[in-house]
Amino acid sequence: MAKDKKHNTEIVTKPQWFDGESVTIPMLQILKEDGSFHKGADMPEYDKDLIVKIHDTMQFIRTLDERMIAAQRQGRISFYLASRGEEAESVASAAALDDGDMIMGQYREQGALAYRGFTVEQFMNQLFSNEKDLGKGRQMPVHYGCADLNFMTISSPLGTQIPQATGYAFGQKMDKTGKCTICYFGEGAASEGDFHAALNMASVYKVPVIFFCRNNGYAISTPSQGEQYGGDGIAPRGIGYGMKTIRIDGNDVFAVLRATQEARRLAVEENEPVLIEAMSYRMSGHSTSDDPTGYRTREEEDDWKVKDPLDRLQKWMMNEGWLDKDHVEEHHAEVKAKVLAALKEAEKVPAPHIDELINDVYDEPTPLLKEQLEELKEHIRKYPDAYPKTSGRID
Amino acid sequence: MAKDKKHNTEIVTKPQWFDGESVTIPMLQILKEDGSFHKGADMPEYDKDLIVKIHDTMQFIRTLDERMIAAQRQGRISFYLASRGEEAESVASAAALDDGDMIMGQYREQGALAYRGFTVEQFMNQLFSNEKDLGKGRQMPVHYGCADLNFMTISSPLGTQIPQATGYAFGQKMDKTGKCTICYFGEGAASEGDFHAALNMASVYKVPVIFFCRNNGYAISTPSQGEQYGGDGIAPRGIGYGMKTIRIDGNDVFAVLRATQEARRLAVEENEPVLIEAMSYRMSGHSTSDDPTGYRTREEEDDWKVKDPLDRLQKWMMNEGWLDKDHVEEHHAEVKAKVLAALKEAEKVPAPHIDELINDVYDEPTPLLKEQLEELKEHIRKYPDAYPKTSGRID
Amino acid sequence: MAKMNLLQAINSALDLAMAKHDNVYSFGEDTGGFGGVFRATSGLTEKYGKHRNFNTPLVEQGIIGFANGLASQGSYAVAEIQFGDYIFPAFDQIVNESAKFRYRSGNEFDVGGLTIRTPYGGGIAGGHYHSQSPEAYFAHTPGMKIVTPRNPYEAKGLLLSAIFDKNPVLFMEPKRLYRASTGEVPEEEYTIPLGKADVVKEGTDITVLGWGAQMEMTEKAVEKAEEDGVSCEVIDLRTILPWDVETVTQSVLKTGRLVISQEAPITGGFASEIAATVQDKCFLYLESPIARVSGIDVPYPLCHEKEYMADHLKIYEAIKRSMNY
Amino acid sequence: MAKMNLLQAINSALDLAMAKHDNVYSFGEDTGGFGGVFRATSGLTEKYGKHRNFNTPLVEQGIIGFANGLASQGSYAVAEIQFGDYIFPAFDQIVNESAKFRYRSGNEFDVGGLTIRTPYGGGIAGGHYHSQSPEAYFAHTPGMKIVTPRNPYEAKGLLLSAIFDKNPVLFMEPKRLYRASTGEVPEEEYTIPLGKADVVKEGTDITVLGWGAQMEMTEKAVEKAEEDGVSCEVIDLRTILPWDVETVTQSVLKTGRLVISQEAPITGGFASEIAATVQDKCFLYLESPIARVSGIDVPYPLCHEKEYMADHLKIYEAIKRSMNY
Ligand SMILES: Cc1ncc(C[n+]2csc(CCOP(=O)(O)OP(=O)(O)O)c2C)c(N)n1
Ligand SMILES: Cc1ncc(C[n+]2csc(CCOP(=O)(O)OP(=O)(O)O)c2C)c(N)n1
Ligand SMILES: [Mg+2]
Ligand SMILES: [Mg+2]
Repeated sequence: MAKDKKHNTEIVTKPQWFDGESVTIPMLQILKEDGSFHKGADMPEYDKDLIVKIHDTMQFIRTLDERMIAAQRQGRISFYLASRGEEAESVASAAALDDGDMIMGQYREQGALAYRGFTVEQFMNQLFSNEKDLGKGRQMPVHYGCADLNFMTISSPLGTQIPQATGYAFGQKMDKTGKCTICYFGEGAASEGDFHAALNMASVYKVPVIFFCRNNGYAISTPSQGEQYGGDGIAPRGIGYGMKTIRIDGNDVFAVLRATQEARRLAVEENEPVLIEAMSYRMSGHSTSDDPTGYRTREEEDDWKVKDPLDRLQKWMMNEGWLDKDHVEEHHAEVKAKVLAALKEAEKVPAPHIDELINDVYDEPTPLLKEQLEELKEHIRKYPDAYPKTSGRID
Repeated sequence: MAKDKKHNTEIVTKPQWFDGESVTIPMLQILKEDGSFHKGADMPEYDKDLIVKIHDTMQFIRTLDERMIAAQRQGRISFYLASRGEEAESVASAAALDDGDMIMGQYREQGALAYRGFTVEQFMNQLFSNEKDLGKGRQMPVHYGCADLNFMTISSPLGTQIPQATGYAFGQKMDKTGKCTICYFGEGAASEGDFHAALNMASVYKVPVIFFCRNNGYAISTPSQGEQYGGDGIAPRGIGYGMKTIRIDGNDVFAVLRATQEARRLAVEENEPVLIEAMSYRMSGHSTSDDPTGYRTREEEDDWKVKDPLDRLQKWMMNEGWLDKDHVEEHHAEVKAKVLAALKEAEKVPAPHIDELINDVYDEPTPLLKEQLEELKEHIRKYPDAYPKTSGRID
Repeated sequence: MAKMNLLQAINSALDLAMAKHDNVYSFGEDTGGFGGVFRATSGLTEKYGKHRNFNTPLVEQGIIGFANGLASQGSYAVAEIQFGDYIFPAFDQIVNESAKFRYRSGNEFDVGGLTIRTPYGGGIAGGHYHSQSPEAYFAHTPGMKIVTPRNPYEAKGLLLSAIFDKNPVLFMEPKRLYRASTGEVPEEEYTIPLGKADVVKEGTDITVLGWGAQMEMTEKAVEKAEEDGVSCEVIDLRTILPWDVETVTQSVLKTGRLVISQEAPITGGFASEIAATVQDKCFLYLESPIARVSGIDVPYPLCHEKEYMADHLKIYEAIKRSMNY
Repeated sequence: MAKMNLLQAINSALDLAMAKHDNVYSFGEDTGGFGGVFRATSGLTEKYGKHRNFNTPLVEQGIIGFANGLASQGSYAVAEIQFGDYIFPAFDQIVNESAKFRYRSGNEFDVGGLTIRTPYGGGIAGGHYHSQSPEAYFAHTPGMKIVTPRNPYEAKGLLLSAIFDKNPVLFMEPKRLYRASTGEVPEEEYTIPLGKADVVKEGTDITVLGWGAQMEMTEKAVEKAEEDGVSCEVIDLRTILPWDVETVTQSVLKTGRLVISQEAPITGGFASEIAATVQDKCFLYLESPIARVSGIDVPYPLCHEKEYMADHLKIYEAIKRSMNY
């Protein structure tokens, strides 16, 4: 497992100090902000179908986000968290993967899940915590998960999924699956101890994992530069771990595709863990609980609007003749209608049965849990009005 | 607090991958293995007194270590942990500091403590957990601490002192003390999440702290290269944090002095946190509980013997006329006699009074603790023979 | 006096503490200029500068490690953990370091200036990770103090005590009550002693005990029970560690009955400690088993939150059961 | 059958588990070729290769994070934490992740293949950080199982159950007994069910309960008490979570008295949970208060270790007190 590299102990006799300036990591960009390619840029593998699917998924997610923020404002769901501005990161990276690869997200990667085929109904069932939710209504909205689609259930504690990705990839390697794991996280979560553990262990074990850092400039209200870290972002840390590392423009579908395709090859064919730092911007508030006007300026937000990943892709596709205004509008209208229909449907689905309260704590409910459930049911029978969600069908 | 540096977003249009090879951090050495200076080397500030004090402290510690390993073998103490081979690191770095600077160690920095003036009696009282131990006999041998000497009490959990050092240095900066904190740790402990937290926070807050990593090739039985980390040691991580970083020969008193002197200046005058990686070798077993023949070769140990920091310094001092064989032998004999005398003395000092069992849990013992102590004393009175250490003077 | 909600009372305590001593620092994730996700630290940066109230990087083990170091240097370190559910990455720094700092050094060093503030508890549709009541995880740790207030007045007085207490204190803020609980609070500094439970209401038939947000549930239940003619003695534990054994046992010796309510899952909760101690100290006086009304042994749920909670109806039923035993 | 000490029994369980399935992995600090600081994993690298039994970097949160991921992938991950005292950096990965993995995903994913092995407990001159018994810190966490054996036979059977149990298990090894406890152990595979306490000895006057290394102390105390003519029923809890309420309460219903001994500090220890539950379920049958014999509320000491420990004399005295109540 261990690679036998020696430390660099070349001798100097005058102190040589290193610091953040000692390495300069540039950013890969293929599609310019104006929607045209850089001349001579290294292109990813792609065809029209792929790009159209990426586009449509990005548009779907953006529309879903908009509608659900509105639904939250109307009090129909309790919480929502949008990925506006970062759709290229999750969608185009998912597009570079095999469907058998495991995805471990932080919570802003609905794009990757949609790309994998999670249906609008499935999204809605989770968001409404109803009995059709794969997660049985146990976690807050946006904590999606789906074993069939190899999308690990999101958990709120930040950073925990990063060493888990290393472990998952270790299993994939040992089982000779030819698959890899991609692990998304924010530049904020990269401050957690788990990040350090994960990257160091991946580098030691040489497992097929892609660490995909979404550097969107903020962790809630905390700006990345100078308050989240003192160095030049996350990428230079990869060098410290002796790990293949690249920085890319996260708003450029082609840069994301290109880098992730190569990362996957490195991971799967050479068992090289890879760190990708994608530079982007969280265009919405952190979540529906947040109001970013308290900590950042309109100008800053506007500066980033012109870099919008979806606009940029659409410009290029239109130039290419792969998209026209009509399709955009039709698709938007269609998605919106689907979302609204699914929303209304999901709203009507009842909450999970009270018995689900004690299932899955263990593979089988323990005697004590069964006793606790029985007592609880007895109590609900006594006060049915106080527990309207479940009292109607307790037996 | 935050510095307003921008990310590097220089654009490239072809993927540029970085990895461990992207940076090459050489090692500062001033005094060669043969005991002569590299020509044209950058020298630290030093004079004869300083070097003699460094030397005598190194020799003291080596002798103390030898004697106490023997004492442990004889069953006189329960545990010991030597710093053989790494004396230059702790002693010469302490020599570069102000006595008012805080030292936070891991457990193998007895050299720094001795340099500060901890007496042989103080060492012994701790090692014998007797009632004169400043730590009141509560921790295992080698967990020294002394507020008067600004040497923070050692705690066994690895890595915990690293973010504490960042916090301590923050207080020093805010209080405008003109002092700094030095924090020692092993390359093994640098894998802990606390390391990552500490360096990142120090880089954000720009506090006067020197992170001094003793890379001695092993964490108990785990070799550093390829099993503790996959990159080129600890130093390149500093670049990721945007922190002033240097790699030095840890067996070279002059390199340690030179680097730590400059680190202190950077820390105190410019509020620049600094990372020093000192390359050395743990010449003894990890502790008296360990037998390294189970995991490393004689040859490897021999390879390092020729790099011995004390031999190297002595060669140079003798050449310089600052030391002669007689002094070495006399000093050794003198230290040995002192150690043995102190050992015999400390052995006779009784264990702390049973009342100390409940002191210092809080600033004042709680009612419950007092009740627990009373019950315990009652019990000891009933079975005095079962608790011979304390039953003799319980009231 | 001024009308304040619980958040404002906390903010006022922080403000006064920082005004009192230059070396009181407040920090945590998003606690800087923005004032924290609940706004408990708002206005402090404007008033005391960005070196006194500031953001940390997103790393709880670092926040507490840093705070331990800062407190050991002699400063007052008031660290916020954004949600009690996210305190666990700092568990080692708390139970192995903060709690043992003074003891292990023979009093050469201490982190008495450390206070960890964290919002805790459920009832806000927060699911597994925005609802936990982790007090019992810490209450097995000699060296720590654990405090939780039930209303704004208590919050301010207890937090001021916690900040200047000579021991590390975990101060748990009932987030469900942040804005819901309001009351008259003195504008100036005052303290409420740690380690002393509060007999909120005297009574003779049964003792009903709780802490933090549970007190609201408890008081509602007691109202109902009193309507039935049961005279309840209500106690707010206030300090969970070290807890006030004396006040609680005195009460139970008088009433002969005890109901304890807590938000956390029942198994291994702090109510168990109280029950174990009280059955020992009041054995011959107990007229019915000590009842624990509590969350059940599942991760804090979302869609079944209402069913899960130890609400006033469940406490009321427990009082009745105890009376009718 | 072969004579084994507790370490050898553990090693044998690991060996058989790894032989049985290719996807059983064993790892931790120094657990690779060297075989761990206590040598529990020795020989496994030679037998199964360095990809099946290996060293990790020195990072407990990483070890358990990695293990969670590996288990979620469908493998059996057997992770060693070098000392129970060093498990706390992994606390978040255990209580927020391992324990909730299945529940939060609606059973889409689980880490049933996870087993965390860790040596625990005192009596070895280890001071604060090589002596702790942290079971109670974890026992407040629905979703985890916690198991501890009292002797080599139990160790092997319980560890094999733990490894192949469909839930994450924390397996605590009484390090004081690693070499001190020996006995006849079958060489082949066998299992002992989790969740079932063991009535080690039947008796009629009093129930004496413990787990892990405490059982040795308990048995010595009981010997002494029986000499006085007290008939003791001795129970080894074996599984701390979920614990066997039925067996314990049945015994107390019969004897009317209960002494529980644990190594950890008394406040917030697991003995408190048992006492709280038993006083509730056996209220009318109890003839004396349930006694907890336990460490006192200080960090595990070094020079006063003997005084601190819940030794056989203290248990014996508690039995007498309970009988004479
Ligand atoms: C361990 C932990 N600490 C704190 C939080 C609260 N929290 C949720 S999101 C967030 C910011 C995350 O920022 P980043 O990682 O940059 O991701 P982004 O939201 O920008 O996508 C914080 C502090 C949490 N969920 N988990
Ligand atoms: C948190 C924690 N985990 C594990 C240990 C056990 N342990 C003690 S020393 C050690 C190795 C440390 O190696 P390194 O940091 O390189 O320091 P060195 O001993 O080489 O000086 C280990 C694993 C510990 N003390 N603390
Ligand atoms: Mg971010
Ligand atoms: Mg080392």
